[in-house]
Amino acid sequence: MYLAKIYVTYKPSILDPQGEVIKSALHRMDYAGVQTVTQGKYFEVKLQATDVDSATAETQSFTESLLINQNTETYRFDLSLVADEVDV
Amino acid sequence: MYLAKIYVTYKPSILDPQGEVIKSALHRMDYAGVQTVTQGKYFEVKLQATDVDSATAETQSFTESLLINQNTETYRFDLSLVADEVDV
Amino acid sequence: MTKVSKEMSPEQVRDSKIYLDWSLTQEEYELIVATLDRLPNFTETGIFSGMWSEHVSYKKSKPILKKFWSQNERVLQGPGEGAGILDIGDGQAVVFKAESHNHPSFVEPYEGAATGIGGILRDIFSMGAQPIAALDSLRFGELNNPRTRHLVDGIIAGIAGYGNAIGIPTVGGEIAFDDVYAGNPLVNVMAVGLMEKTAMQVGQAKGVGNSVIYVGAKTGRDGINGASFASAEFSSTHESDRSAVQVGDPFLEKLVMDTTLQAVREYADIIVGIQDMGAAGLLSSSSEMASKAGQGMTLNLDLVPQRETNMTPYELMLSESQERMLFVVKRGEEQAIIDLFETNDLDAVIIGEVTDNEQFILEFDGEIVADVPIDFLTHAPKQDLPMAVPARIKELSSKQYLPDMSDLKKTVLSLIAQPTIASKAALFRHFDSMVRADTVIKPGGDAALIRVRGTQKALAMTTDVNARYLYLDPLKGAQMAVAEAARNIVATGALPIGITDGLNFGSPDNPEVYYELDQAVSGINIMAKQLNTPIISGNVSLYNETDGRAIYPTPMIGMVGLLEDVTKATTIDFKNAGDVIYLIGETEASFNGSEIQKMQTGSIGGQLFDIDPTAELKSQRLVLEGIDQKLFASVHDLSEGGLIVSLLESSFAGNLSFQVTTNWLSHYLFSETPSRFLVSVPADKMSYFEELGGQYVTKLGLVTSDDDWQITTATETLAGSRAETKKIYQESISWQLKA
Amino acid sequence: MRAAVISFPGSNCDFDMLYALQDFGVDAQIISAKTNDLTNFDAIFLPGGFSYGDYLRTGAIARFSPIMSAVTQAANEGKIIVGICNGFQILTEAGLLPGQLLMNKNPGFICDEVLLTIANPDTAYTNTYNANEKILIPIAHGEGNYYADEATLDQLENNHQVVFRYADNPNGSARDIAGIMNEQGNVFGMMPHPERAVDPITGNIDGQGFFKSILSAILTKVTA
Ligand SMILES: Nc1ncnc2c1ncn2[C@@H]1O[C@H](COP(=O)(O)OP(=O)(O)O)[C@@H](O)[C@H]1O
Ligand SMILES: [Mg+2]
Repeated sequence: MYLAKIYVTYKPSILDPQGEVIKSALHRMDYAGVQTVTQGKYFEVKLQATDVDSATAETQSFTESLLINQNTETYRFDLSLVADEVDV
Repeated sequence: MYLAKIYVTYKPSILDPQGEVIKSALHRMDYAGVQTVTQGKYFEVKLQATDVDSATAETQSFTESLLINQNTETYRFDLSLVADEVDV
Repeated sequence: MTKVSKEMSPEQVRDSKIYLDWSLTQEEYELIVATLDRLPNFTETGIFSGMWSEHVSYKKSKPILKKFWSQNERVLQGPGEGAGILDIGDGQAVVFKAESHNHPSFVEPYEGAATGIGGILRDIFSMGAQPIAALDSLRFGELNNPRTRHLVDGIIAGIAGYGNAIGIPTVGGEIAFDDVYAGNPLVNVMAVGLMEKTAMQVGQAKGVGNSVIYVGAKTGRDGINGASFASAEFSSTHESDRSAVQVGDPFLEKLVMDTTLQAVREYADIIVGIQDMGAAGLLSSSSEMASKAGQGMTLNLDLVPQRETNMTPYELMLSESQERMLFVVKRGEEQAIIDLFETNDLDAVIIGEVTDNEQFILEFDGEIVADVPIDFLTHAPKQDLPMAVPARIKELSSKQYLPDMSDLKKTVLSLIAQPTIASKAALFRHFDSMVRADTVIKPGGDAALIRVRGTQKALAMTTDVNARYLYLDPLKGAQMAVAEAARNIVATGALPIGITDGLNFGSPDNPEVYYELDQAVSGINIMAKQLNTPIISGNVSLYNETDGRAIYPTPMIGMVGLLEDVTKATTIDFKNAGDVIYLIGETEASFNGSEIQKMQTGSIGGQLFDIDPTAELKSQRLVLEGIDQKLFASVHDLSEGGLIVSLLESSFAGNLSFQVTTNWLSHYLFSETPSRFLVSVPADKMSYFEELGGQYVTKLGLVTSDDDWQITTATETLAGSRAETKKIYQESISWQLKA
Repeated sequence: MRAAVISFPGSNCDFDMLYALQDFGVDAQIISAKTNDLTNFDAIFLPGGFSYGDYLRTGAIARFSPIMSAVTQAANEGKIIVGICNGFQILTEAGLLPGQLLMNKNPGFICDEVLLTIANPDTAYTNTYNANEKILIPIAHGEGNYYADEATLDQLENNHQVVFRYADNPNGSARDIAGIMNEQGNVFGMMPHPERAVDPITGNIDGQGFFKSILSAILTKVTA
């Protein structure tokens, strides 16, 4: 089984209202060193696949078709092999 | 300047309804290999700090006090040194 | 990314004819050259293309729009400003307008719909009015299309996401499904506001030397073709360079809204004009404010708050970043306004001034980058376009469709499951319809009703249009849209007082479409005059086509009504077993374009049945009179699906059944003859009501507390379990969305 | 009784709460979350809305507003603190009430009217209702799914801190919890909106008892 960790962020030109509000909050809380904040999404997906290549292809495919919005977001991901879990 | 990449996930005991919805959607879309999906948050925070230790301490501090809710969430983060940006 | 590539020279603009890609015509470009008496530079060409686009200038629709009837004793502000205004007595006024966000919502359903709500609310509060409600009018393809289901989810979530957060209740709307909208959904939104007449603001930049203040969000490349637009290669690229998507921030807009209204309350004497930045952003808001006041304006673009780096003058002017407003403030008094916004954590910056030279001048990086006559810029040459009666209409058969009545029960059960008929509660339950705690009638009735706190008054509001009718006959169909909106208003007890419209059509360059537009406007006028509901604002969305196929002509009618005594508010639900059910109005064989024709044949066709404006007014007056005299326990209008659907809806809403007998043949249950209402009357008021209604009302039967409802026609008796039927009606849409 | 209704940036039920309190004759006033003094008030109301856009997490950012130290102080002094909807979310984020409000079990905002059961009629918020009485109260939220660990839930039950329960759970809340109070009983939060159910013209007055209860509780305290 593979574990895909997928990191989704806004494209640079897209307004990120959340990031701005969090940044101001950190400043009000006296974390003065904070320069920029962006908030994105983080997915962990476990999937069965015959090999890394097919796991990679599958992750890419479902990320692009469902997890992200290609108009506004970009992503990257890591894949690792993990032990099959036995559901109890 | 430091770049903190912060990954926030629900604790395992917490039901993640969004993750469930995404998993069913992926199954409907014929990604049959997908076993589990969890959705978390991903932050990129740029901060000024004198050294790695203080950057680490600061990141830990604001993440625990603001970015996560310790009842239900856990986090990990990476820090890297990045070039100061010149705003034009 | 590299620094913005060098802009084209005026000669390169001319030689490459890049302006054609920006949808200026050759004649328009030549007119600009002749009027300026020189070649326009890159920025100037760009701002002409923005201001002369149909979306901003209405150059193609204006000859038709100016036919709208928009004056009566209540009108304080007709078309031409951010929104129209009507007097509602006691020194108060109601402000309303509609807006379309069709294309953005197709590309990006959540943000497209969300920013639609944000934009229409700005239109309202920029007039100095407190928004009190939002409504929508949506068109999708059929629900068996997965892409459509995705659009429905995103668009509903977008309306909810913005409206709920900013705290303006979404109280009504309408949704219909037809294949013609599959590649071109319609997202129209309407907002209603309330103000003291003395607080009225207009978008004008009077007074030479007065300051132009930019307020709200920073400017990014939202809604324009991003960096590529500024580069020489632009002409070779097309859809791939999708404009950067506009993302809405309802939190910021709430601050902008509250602070703007506070400014209007506290600094009325120093604010000269307010305008929101909508289509064509800073460009249209600034130039139109100056032009309306007969003045010029100079802006220094370096001062515009910017979210992205290296933005060009063209981009700064055309950006459609959300949550921004433009104020004109008396010279020397600016600081009070700036301070007010700053205490609420908002940017407020002086970016220019009103001048007396009637020129629109832009400075950037120490240079003058545009200098053009402002009236010329804001008045695109009008175009009179040819019209032709659509071939399809000429060929329509004059015979009315005869519904198949071989299995009446099955027909009724499938009819109420049709997505256009079934309850939309699964969708509108995502909207906060009660915030502000003034909602008297929530979604699910005919019109919504919002009380005016501190008075006995309430405002009714609705959106309506059946585009299938217009497809068969744009003139009559448009009359029916106005009539139906008014019936919904009247059913609550309110008097219809005015209209805003959203004219959604295909390409006006097609003479058949232009004809539809012309006919629709005439039809709206005919019924509006009959009902004394002037058209005080509206929106035009053209070019709604995919692969050469236009949508049905869809002029959304948004209507507002005034109820003087809110305690007389009436709802659709049956209230008491034993109340007597009546039909108001006459029923004919009206089946062409009906829901039953669509359901049974898969399409619509034949000449549309008639509407009689006199009969319409008569029905409405009778209902208003009856409500005023407290004769009715419930009132519901008849529309798609006919009598059977109204009976069932009143039954479901009240959790009571009915026992009805008519001498009709069964198929008349589905007739869509306009100008009808269903009312229930307590037994002790029966004879009085029958006297009042005379020939015009027909007794149908009784409200019962049975588990089953029952109808007897000339040929058969049909009964059904209320609980089971209600479940189908309530859940059909969710089932189809989950399919 | 003097009541403060706290307006956070993004609060949108602040005026609804103000008007409801005024309907019951309470001397109520909107107080900005940017101020930090509540000494003159007997009761403090945190209204519904989307404070700071509800960005990051509901209530997460509002909890660091200047006013919150005054709210905490007032809570320690035993004053009545009421959080409705977003106000409840803020109180949990601030640790003044246990647990957290998570996303609805079926993700998405819901606006509806739901039946609540009075789980504890002997509180400052329910003393005019009967035990197990059912009342119809509006809800409007996307994150109303009450979560706390089992030990905390048991403790809430044992101390009778559960004040309202859903008769038909709309959002997945643990043990059908719709509203809770702290151990002392002076800090209270609920997701449903009683302030939307006080005026007969809007068709529902089941929320009136909530306000009457608070008034009588404060009156009793003042005269005691
Ligand atoms: N998109 C929507 N948003 C909010 N309310 C809606 C929406 N669609 C339908 N409704 C509500 O559902 C009820 C029935 O709508 P509709 O079937 O269009 O009625 P009618 O045929 O009488 O115009 C109305 O109260 C309407 O406001
Ligand atoms: Mg109706």
